[in-house]
Amino acid sequence: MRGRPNLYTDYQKESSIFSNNTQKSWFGILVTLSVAFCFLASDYWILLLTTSFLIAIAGWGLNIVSGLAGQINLAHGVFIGVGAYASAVIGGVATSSVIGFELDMIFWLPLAGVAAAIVGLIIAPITVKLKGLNLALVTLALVFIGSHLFSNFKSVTGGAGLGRKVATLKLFGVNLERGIEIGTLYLQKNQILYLVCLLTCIFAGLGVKNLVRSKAGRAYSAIRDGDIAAEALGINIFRHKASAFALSSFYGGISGALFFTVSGGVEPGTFSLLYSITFVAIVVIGGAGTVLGPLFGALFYTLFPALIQFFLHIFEIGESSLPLNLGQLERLLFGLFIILFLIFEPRGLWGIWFRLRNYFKAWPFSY
Amino acid sequence: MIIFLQATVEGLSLAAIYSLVAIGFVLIYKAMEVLSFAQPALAVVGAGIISSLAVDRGIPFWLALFLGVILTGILGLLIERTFLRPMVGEPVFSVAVLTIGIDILLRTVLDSWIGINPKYMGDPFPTFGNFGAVNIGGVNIKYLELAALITAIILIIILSIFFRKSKYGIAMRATSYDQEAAMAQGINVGRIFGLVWMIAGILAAFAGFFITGGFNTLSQFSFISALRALPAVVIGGLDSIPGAVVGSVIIGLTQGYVAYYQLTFESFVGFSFGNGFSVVAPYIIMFVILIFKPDGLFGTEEVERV
Amino acid sequence: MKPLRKQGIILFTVLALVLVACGGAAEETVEETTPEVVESLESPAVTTASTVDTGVGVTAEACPEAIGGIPTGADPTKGCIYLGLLNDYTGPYGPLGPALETGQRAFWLWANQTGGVGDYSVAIVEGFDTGYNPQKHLEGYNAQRDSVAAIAMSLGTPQTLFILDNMDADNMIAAPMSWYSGWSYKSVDKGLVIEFGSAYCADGMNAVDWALANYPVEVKTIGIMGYAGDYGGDYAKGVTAAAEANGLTVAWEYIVPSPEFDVAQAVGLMVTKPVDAYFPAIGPTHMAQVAGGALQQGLMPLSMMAAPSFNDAFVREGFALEQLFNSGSMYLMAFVAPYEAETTGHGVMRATLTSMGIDSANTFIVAGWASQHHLKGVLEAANKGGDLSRAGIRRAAGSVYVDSDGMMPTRELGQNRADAESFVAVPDGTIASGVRLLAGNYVGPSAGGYDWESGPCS
Amino acid sequence: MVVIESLKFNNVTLKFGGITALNDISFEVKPKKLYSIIGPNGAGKTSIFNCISGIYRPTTGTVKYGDNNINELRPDEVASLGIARTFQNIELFENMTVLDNILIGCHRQLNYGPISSLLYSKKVKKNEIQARKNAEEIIDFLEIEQFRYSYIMSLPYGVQKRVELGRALAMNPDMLLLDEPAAGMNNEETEDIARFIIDIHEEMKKTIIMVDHDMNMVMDIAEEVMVLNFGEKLAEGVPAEIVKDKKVIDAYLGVS
Repeated sequence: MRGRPNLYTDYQKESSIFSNNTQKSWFGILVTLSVAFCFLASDYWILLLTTSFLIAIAGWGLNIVSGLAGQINLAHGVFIGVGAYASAVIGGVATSSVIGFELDMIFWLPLAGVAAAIVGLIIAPITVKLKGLNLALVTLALVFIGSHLFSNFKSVTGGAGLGRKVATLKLFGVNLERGIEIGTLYLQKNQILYLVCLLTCIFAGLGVKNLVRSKAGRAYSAIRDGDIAAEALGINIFRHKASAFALSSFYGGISGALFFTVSGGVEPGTFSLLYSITFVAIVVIGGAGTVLGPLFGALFYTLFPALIQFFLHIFEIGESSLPLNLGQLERLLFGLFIILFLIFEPRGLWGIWFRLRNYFKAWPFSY
Repeated sequence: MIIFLQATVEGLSLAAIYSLVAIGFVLIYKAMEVLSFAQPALAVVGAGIISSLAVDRGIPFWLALFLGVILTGILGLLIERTFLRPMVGEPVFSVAVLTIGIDILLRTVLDSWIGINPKYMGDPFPTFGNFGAVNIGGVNIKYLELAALITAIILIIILSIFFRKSKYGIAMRATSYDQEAAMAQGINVGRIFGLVWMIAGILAAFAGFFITGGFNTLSQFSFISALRALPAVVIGGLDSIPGAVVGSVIIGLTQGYVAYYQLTFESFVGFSFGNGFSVVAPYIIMFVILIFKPDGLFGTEEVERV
Repeated sequence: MKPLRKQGIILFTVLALVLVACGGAAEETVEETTPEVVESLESPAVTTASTVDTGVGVTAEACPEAIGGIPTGADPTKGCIYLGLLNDYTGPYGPLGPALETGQRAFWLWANQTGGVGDYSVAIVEGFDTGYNPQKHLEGYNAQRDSVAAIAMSLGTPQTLFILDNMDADNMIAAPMSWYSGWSYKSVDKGLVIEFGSAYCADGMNAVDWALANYPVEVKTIGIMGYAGDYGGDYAKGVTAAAEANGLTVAWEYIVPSPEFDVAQAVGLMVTKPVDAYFPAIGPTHMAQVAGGALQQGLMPLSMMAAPSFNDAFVREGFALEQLFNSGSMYLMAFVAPYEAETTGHGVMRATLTSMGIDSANTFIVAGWASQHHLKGVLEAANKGGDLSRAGIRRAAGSVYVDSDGMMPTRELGQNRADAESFVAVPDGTIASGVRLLAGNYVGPSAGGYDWESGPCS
Repeated sequence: MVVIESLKFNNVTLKFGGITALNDISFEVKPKKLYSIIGPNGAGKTSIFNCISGIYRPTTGTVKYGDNNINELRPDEVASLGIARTFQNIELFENMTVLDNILIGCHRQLNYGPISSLLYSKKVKKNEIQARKNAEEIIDFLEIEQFRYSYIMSLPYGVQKRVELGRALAMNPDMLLLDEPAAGMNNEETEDIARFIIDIHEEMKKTIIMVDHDMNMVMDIAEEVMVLNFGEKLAEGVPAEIVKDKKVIDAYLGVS
């Protein structure tokens, strides 16, 4: 049966995540390599990949509401912030200025997602009434209102310019702040975080895949492609838009909780308009509406600064000879990539990958 | 009372600035159904060009202002030609995100030029008499504010004459009404799109100058002021020019009154809206208005067709 | 079995296998990260030892010849002590950050050329841009903590407070670039912050006292504006205390975090509630906008600026507000005597800068230079005590006499007492540094009568 | 099995601003009938469908399905009563495959929420496989096997029309509203569609309301016909009577 990609022997196979053994083994190899990575790579690369995983989770979240359900959301960063602060309050240490309950990670991680989802549901009655650009603009307002609240809700956020520490890394009652020894194995905090993020990322990814291969995901896509037809097929638009927002926020909240645990602290100024827009751009560059797109986008976003440095090194271009500094160069190229992908490959990196894969599937017989 | 008038003057001058940016938004939206997030970037780029000509190159200010405005208009035209033209017929969301990309592009280049020290416009306003202000019955009106008000009024008048009388203006109105019918009438729609972006660029450059003129200076954060025109447009309705003006007045006055009265009011009611409230107040107003009127105060309602 | 559950089991199995397989490789990291916590901060450190223990950030290899485009002046035959640098290149102090850094690098160039610290030269690593943001500050700290012995500069009060717990766990000491009164008290800084110069709180008191004694116009009503949690709060406390003592009316206090400072609102306050004098403790960009905005409303009250509010560019030709800052209504509290001052330390600094081809008399270069004197004293004490590990350096900082060649008063670190000797200056475009010293080591009646052993002001 | 209901329009008037799209329309469609509405363009045929499926609200009058006042329901609630429809200008989900489109039609029969979707529980799996089987039956019935995995945009018009019919069938409705099922088709395709409609009506025993202006096909297969012109009801009756009706002939000749 191998080599005939669209031939399924039964319906269960067809609807499963990996329709053949080749895909399954590739996934296994990739997971194994990812786990091994944290023992082989330097702290720098571990941090970079950890960040990629978390951005991918947030990207998937945005992809559910924007890519699948077609509802433009420019305020994803606010939901990430809600998750970050929920986890900081539940898992963080109380000080004279901020509250914190120092609970275990098994509480703060899921609750961060739930808190963000609840906020998503609270604003749902407003967001589901609007479509297209008006929705985009309301979410834009949310960004400003959200960051205003973050800045002023001092007992939770510490206040603008001051910030607060986030949740402590404590799992099943074991404090992992200083790393952990399991037998002869010693894991540093950053390695633990890497593995936690990797695991969360895998589950988040599988969740999205599950979504698109079942009822809710199909309903979201239907709303995106034609809301009138979708309604005529018995899809409750209100409920599905709201659930898309809630799921999206849930992902954002989870990502936010872990993201700021990695950086150690969170300051309200982080959740600016640019922050939210970055996620929109990541989803667009990766491939909106696709399962793997946000992961590609996240990897691209975190790795391309390293790539730029690599190229500068290869062509022996000194940083000082550039008209822009590195940070600006990155931003410039980022902007350019958004434009180029939208014009030339609206399906983003996923589109490129898709074509490459099809090419190699048929290799060496080109059509 | 004088303080109230002072706050009103400040608010109206902000309104004038916002309306310049807002009209640009509306023109582009009416013609192409594109929401351009690049408008604030065009405004600060305009200011940057003026500053670089007038201060760095030593060109007389008025000439620099003229050149800056025209060059920004041409920049708008070029952006439409290179980036927007290939996107005709794509979903609105894609185009909106594309303009975010343009915004990042423009501002990155500008930011690298600005650096960390704020830039001056080299305008004559700060050095006029009493540091650039005239006192009318106790109310201080900065020359810069006065200029912004007058410029906005003149430009709005010129634009309305242009739309009513000139060949291109009428063609633009036709295009915004029905693109295909306009094409059938022999109107070069592509040229109209270019023209719209050019006008939007010119308006933005004026706004950019008034935002950064005088002591306000051009810094990497100046664009946030121009971005506040967005709630103005939304409040008025995306496709209504009078709406844009009314929206701008609402936003400008809100900001002016909040800046002057928030602390007094808070100490009166004993409740704090929080720091930086004057900056979010416009967005809160926009949020509330959109809940009740999803198409803004003056926008046309969309009719669904199956 | 559910596919999800099956996958989960596969995943965990793979995870467990890899963990076991890689167990050996990760072992050597253990000793590095096991923290050594100082048992007692009061334990005597300054003894003379023949061998020197070293730790993180101290290498036997020589320092690089240049870092950040400035030569280190390192002796190639000596080892190297690396210092971290948490600077602001893009935030509100972006305009000043590079000048501070130049001063610091120049200081170590001179120190290395004149013998370094024992068998070591000292080099500051590439600066990390914190954008004056606590979160990025912590990220920068985490990026540098494994390669430095101490931190040459941690810019900003809230930022430094934000990383204090981590510094405590790592035994990392830091020279601040902030004059928060808390730095002088172990209850706040855990003996980790090597303060220098007078605290903002003392500056605030001295600013009020000096203005009342020396300003020709009578001051009755005052306003205070500043960055909350930052020097604004500390300065405001000092100003309020002195105002109370002198019976002044505080018409308004506009103390907000730096990212939320709204110029329109600040100017609005000055218009709606005019004052005779105001005490700004904000950043230079906001300072110019507030002063200019007030002036456009026809207001020119006395302004007693906290040091970070001023930038010498304000009095340079071509700046639109040059006349205002030269008008005699603006004064500032300086952290150290300006560039031209006649002390041994200033002389050495001028000579070193000239030899480096730097002819700028920027106040922040002076501040950067001055900030390293006390840190050098601590490193020397640690070296003398035979322990250049971070724990040793921390112990040394607990009790040590430091001297700055006359730039600042000689003092003993580790005492729970803040410095109260301020410098009062007036902007002056005719002087290279842009400021003219009006009073050095000034202690007004309010600061003089204050109980500095009672703890931090805010 | 739900009892199949009849559909009743009681004096329905629909106005947009000054324009009257439907003027005092009343008719009844009995269960399991093949009812057809014809009339020239702009006669208000699609407006009737939009009033049934809840997209438009009648200005006055009521629409009843059995005892339900469906003019007060949202489109998805109408669909839940077992009323499916197709659209005049094909409203398929273009970025999806034929199979996915038909599976979306099965939405109503899948009984689980978004969280189950995310976790893909055992129940979801069972449901999905059942839905897939149903979809395959419809694909079989409409003879579109070779297009199963094709994206909609790549398909010819005639096939798209068939897919849309399939999507409506996937809802397993009691009543099917077909909006110009044969529009834009050649003779052969029209015959195919006619055959499918007859099969659906006779084998699956579904009530069908069909809108079209292809008189020949309507007269061939419809059991009852209503003729509309400019929002007014011109005539109603069996096809044989309608073709002889003078008003109808006038209206049709007058327009076309």
